[in-house]
Amino acid sequence: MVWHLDLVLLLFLVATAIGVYRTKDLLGAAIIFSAYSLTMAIVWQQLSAPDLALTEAAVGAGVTTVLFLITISRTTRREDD
Amino acid sequence: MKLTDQFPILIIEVPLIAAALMPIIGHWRRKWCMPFATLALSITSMIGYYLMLAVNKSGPISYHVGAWKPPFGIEIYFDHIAAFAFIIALFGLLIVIFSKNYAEHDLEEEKIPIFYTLVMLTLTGMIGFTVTGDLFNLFVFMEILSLSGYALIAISGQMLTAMASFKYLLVGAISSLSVLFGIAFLYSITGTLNMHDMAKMLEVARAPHVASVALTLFVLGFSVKAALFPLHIWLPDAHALAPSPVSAILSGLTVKMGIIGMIRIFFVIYGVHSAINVMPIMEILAWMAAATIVLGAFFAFFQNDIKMMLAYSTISNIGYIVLGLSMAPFDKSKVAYALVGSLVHVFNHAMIKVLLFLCAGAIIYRTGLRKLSDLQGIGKKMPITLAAMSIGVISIVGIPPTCGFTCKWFIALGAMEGGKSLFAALLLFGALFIFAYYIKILNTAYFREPTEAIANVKEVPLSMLIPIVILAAGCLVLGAGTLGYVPIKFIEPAAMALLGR
Amino acid sequence: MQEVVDIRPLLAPAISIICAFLIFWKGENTFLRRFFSLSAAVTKWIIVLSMFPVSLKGIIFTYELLPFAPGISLNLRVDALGMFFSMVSSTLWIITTVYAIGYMEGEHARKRFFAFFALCVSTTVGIAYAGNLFTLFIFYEMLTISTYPLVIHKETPEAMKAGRKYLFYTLTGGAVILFAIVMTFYLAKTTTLSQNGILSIEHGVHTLTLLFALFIAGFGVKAAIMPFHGWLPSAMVAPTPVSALLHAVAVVKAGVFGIIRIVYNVFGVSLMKELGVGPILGWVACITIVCASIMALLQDEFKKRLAYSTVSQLSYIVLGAAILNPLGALGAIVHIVNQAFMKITMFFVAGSIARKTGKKNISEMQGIGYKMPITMATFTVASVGMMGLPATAGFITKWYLLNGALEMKPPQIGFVIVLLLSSFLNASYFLPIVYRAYFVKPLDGDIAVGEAHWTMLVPCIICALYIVALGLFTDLPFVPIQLARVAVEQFFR
Amino acid sequence: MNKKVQNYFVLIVMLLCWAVFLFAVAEMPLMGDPGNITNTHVVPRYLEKGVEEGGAPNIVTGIILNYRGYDTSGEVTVIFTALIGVLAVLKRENIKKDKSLVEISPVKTSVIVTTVVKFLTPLIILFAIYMILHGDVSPGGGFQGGAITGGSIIAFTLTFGLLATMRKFRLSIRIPLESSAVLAFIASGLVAMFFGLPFLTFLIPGFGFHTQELIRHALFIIIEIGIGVATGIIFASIFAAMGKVSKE
Amino acid sequence: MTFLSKLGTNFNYVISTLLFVIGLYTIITKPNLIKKFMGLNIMETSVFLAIVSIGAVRDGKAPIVESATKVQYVNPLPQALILTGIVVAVSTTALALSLMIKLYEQCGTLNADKLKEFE
Repeated sequence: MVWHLDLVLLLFLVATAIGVYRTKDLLGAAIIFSAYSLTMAIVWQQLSAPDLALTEAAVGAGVTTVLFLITISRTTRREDD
Repeated sequence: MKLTDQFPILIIEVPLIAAALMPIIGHWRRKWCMPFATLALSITSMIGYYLMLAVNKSGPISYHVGAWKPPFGIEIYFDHIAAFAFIIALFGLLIVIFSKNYAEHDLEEEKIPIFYTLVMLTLTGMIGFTVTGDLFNLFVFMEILSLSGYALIAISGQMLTAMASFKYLLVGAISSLSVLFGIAFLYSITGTLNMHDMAKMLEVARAPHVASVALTLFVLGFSVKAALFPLHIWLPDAHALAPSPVSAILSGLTVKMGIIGMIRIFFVIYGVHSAINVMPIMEILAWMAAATIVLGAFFAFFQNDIKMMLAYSTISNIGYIVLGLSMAPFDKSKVAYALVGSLVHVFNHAMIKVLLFLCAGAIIYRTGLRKLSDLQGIGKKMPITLAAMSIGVISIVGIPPTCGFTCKWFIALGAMEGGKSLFAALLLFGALFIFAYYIKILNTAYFREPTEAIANVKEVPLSMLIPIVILAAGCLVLGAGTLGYVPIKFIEPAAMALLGR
Repeated sequence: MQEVVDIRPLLAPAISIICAFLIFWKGENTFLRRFFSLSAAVTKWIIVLSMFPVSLKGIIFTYELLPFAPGISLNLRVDALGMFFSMVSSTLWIITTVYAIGYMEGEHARKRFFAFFALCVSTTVGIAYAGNLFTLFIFYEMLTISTYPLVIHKETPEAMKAGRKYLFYTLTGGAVILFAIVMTFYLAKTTTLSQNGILSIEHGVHTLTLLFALFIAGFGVKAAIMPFHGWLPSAMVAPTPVSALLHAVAVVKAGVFGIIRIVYNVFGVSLMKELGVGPILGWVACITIVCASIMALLQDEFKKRLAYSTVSQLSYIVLGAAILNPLGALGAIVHIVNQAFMKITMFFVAGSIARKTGKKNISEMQGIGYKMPITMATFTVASVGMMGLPATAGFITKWYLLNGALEMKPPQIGFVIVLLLSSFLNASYFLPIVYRAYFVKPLDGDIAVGEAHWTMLVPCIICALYIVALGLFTDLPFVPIQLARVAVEQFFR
Repeated sequence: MNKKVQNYFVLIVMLLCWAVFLFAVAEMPLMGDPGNITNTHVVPRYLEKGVEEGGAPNIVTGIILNYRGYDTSGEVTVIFTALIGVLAVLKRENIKKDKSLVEISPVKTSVIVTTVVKFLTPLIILFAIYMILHGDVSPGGGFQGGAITGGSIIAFTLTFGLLATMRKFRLSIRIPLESSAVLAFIASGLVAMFFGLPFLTFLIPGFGFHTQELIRHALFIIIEIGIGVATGIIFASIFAAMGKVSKE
Repeated sequence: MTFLSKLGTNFNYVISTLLFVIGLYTIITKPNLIKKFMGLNIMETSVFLAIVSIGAVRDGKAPIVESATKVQYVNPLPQALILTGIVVAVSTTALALSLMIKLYEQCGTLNADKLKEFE
């Protein structure tokens, strides 16, 4: 049943979100964040919104993550400075 | 349909076209940017003027983009409140004229077209925000004006500007999100996005909790944009560190968008007929506004930096406006003094604050100094600018016969009417406090001997003087006389319409 | 009663404003400056004078000026009282200008000084001619603003401090007044002054009492009713013509004038009687009279002493207004002009002495009478007037006030006692100066006569003569007291 | 320690907010219920008439371009604003003065990567073009395609560096392309205005039925291409501006 | 229908509000600006999730009409809105990140507490 899969995915979303919060290494956080976005894309696919799934995959997981990465490489990896 | 029927959309599109073409023009001919922007904005303000007259003559204009009847398409609803678009265009024009010398003087060569593009974009966003009749469209335009605003603050690239801009961005983004979430909640119970349709559906919707939470989210979001007291932290830095023309835009016009958003939410969507009683949140707003007035004035008192002072006075004036809004009477028996007053003050404060920031900009442009203590005797060096500034000061304090007085009179009257004499007193004494710190400006400007730091300062060039003088004249002329009636006469039907009478 | 629309009420203030701008424009040139000031002063005086006989017939001039917002507009209206006040101020303006021209020789920023001087007087006339509370308020605030540069004219830290104090007091008062006006407008739906009050008892006794208190507090600041008198003595740092203007003509008189307006034109006699706030106001005035006189005794600086005497004298007027019967009112109104002339003489004298000998304290003034006999003579006349001895202006006031107090039912013996006591106190703080001036040899022993410059001497003489004239000829057709009688008739119809 | 306490306090406040939200949530119409007002009030028209009115089997595309086309024009304005903002904060990259991170990074890009990217980029761009042109019948559209294009360009830059990539688009071409989306929208809106119709009307009367369809489709394509190209270039430019490192 | 069972049905909203709150918590408590922005992105996506869930219909097909046969589609309008929303989100992020780069060039740190010292 689709709705149960959804349930798992949603809980995974929460897990990744908390992971983003707890990770000290910004690079890791960025990666986790892209995982979060991808999960979100799947959730939207499950909610039968393919356009959004595509967009989120391309933008959320793709471009946003790349932007985060490049910012981190331009500035710093460690969270405390 | 005739061309004049297309005006409601053209007033948004003309500056947008200008913004889109600006980088291209700027890439070929740097010199043409400013004339081009001026041209576009003058066309826009003519359109706005026409629309304003039309609205005044024959009521609100509804324009259906793509010929889709609302709620299926997007409606542009040009009512009396939307007439503020004309003000935005007009003042934008003045500010662009002013910033010619600034841009050549302070910005590096390649940022000039970017500067004008951003100015056009933010004006577009504001105009769209003001005139749109669709809630989600409102959100989109809010994003346009906010993003360009953030960028404009940091454009000079000086130390700390990036920080101020970032602070603003973070808070602003959260506020936009809360607005979006509010839209989501409302959509879920009304199934539409058109404001008027939404108001209709909201009356039949059976979900008080959802509606109240949505209302709270809206109020939070827009209070951040309007810098109401607990949420004003971002404002002083942003408005003080931005380049002066930008501060004029932000402080005179952008902040008003929060107010206009609140007006739309309170009176158009929730409205007088709605099942949700907005009165309690009005009470809270009234107290927040009171705190804003007092604290804004209080902090401004201890500033030495002119622009900081002006920024804080913006906060306290926003307090006036919101106070007036929050005391709008919902029962038919009463006259809507307070509402009229605050609506007029939206316009008046825009004029005064743009004037003041442009004057500050002129001073900084000539002297490079912004500390009050360094500017002793500047009045003897830059007589016209300082005369204009004094007019602005007198009007923002609300001493008759300048335009600042009328709104205070009305808001105080409204407070009396609402049986909140305390607020009336607070308002009047707040004005007093404001004067207490503005008198410092006048003192240093006129009653001190010029220091050698500004020994050879000249009056600013003509392109800066013209806007200043025009605005100063406006402050005087619109304060009294038959012209003084004009804003009130214009706004009264708007207030009546908002209260559903 | 009969009302005529006439442009002259507008012209009178306009003249001085124009003059002010002319001075701003071409003020560096000494001759032009003097020419502008004097010609404007005279023109204005003539205009006012031309209205005098008409308004003596009880006719009221009105002139509708700019409307502001719905319900509030700027309109001018000259009844006998306003006429009276404008007469005083415009007459004294000429004298003060002449004096100032002499006094300000070699001062800095004379352009600014004379410009704001003119502005200040025009606003005073505006207050006199205000047709509604709103107009009154506007001119009242403009007066505050335009006086500020005069007060801080010296630009010394002390002057700045005094200026800040002045602004703080007066602007706070202004805010209170504005609040009260808003309240009035909300209650009565109008602010137009009418001959017997615009408020009525059904607005509720408590509200009205509060309103009255607010108004008195507001105007009391400029009228220097205790405890709102603090700004007055410290504003003494201003140049003498300014303090003369402040104390005798413009500012403080604006305050008491406002109070009279409130009592008679906003509340009206009948309502005041119903509220029963008259005696309370009267007692406040009495306290001020006595306390200020005692304070004056303790001062050694000449101008300070004069300042406190002003505070006490002003309260005579308030007291007269509070007595609420024709005689009291007459006394109050007449005292506006009397006190103006007496006090201005004293300040002129103080200024001349300071300019001539540089002495500011009374203790240094031994034998000043030998040096400047005429000046001190005029001072003597003025102080006699202050004591209220017969054949001087002061006597008239006292006479009417006493009768008024006795005619009250029940007769307020307290007021009578206070009045008598105060004239005793006046004597006790003015006579020592006179004594010291004539009967004590100067320390340095030189008794060479050296009067001040004629521009400063002549005004003193004129004023002194006028004081006597006011005291003697009370029944001639064209003396101010007749106008005062008309005003009183208008109030007590 | 103090900070910890603060954080706990914030946490509690947040949980309270969540509780408040939950109250609203419990009152919201049941999720997935076809009878919800959201599914009965406005939307049915989109679903029933969407194909012939909106002119796209993919209703979402129909809404984006046609019913609520104005939102989309605002959206492209937003991303244009973002680009200009980025350029205002960090200047545009300068081929002579700046390098990209790859060029200064100590690690040498391996041959495998370069080959794969060389091989893949055209395919990705092809896919993007397909998506752009096919947006009205299948998922995807101008924006997604543009994002993918941008991604591919970014990948190319990451591999071969700023110099190699940006020489491929000269500034005088890039700048017009960046604002092409906004301009495309305005242009197609002005077409309607020219015929005296409201802004962004696509079905222009006065022609035969098929001509109308054709014009509408043409306008759609123009807009889609505009959005796609602009989005791609804008992402590339933002990336270039952020990823540049000045030589000194 | 009881509180909890309604929450069970509206589980997506529950999660999305939770994510909203988590994002806000990240923004408030984390000193690092990049982290703050990840939090902001989480907030944004959570709002989008809520809006899409509003449009969801049980076993509804994606709103792409192949045939004239009557089938139950999901609500396309929220999807159209969210498409705009995502663009807005990425634009905000890009601007914010470029500001951070500028900030780091000027101040050498991205820690809000340390940045306070520069004011």
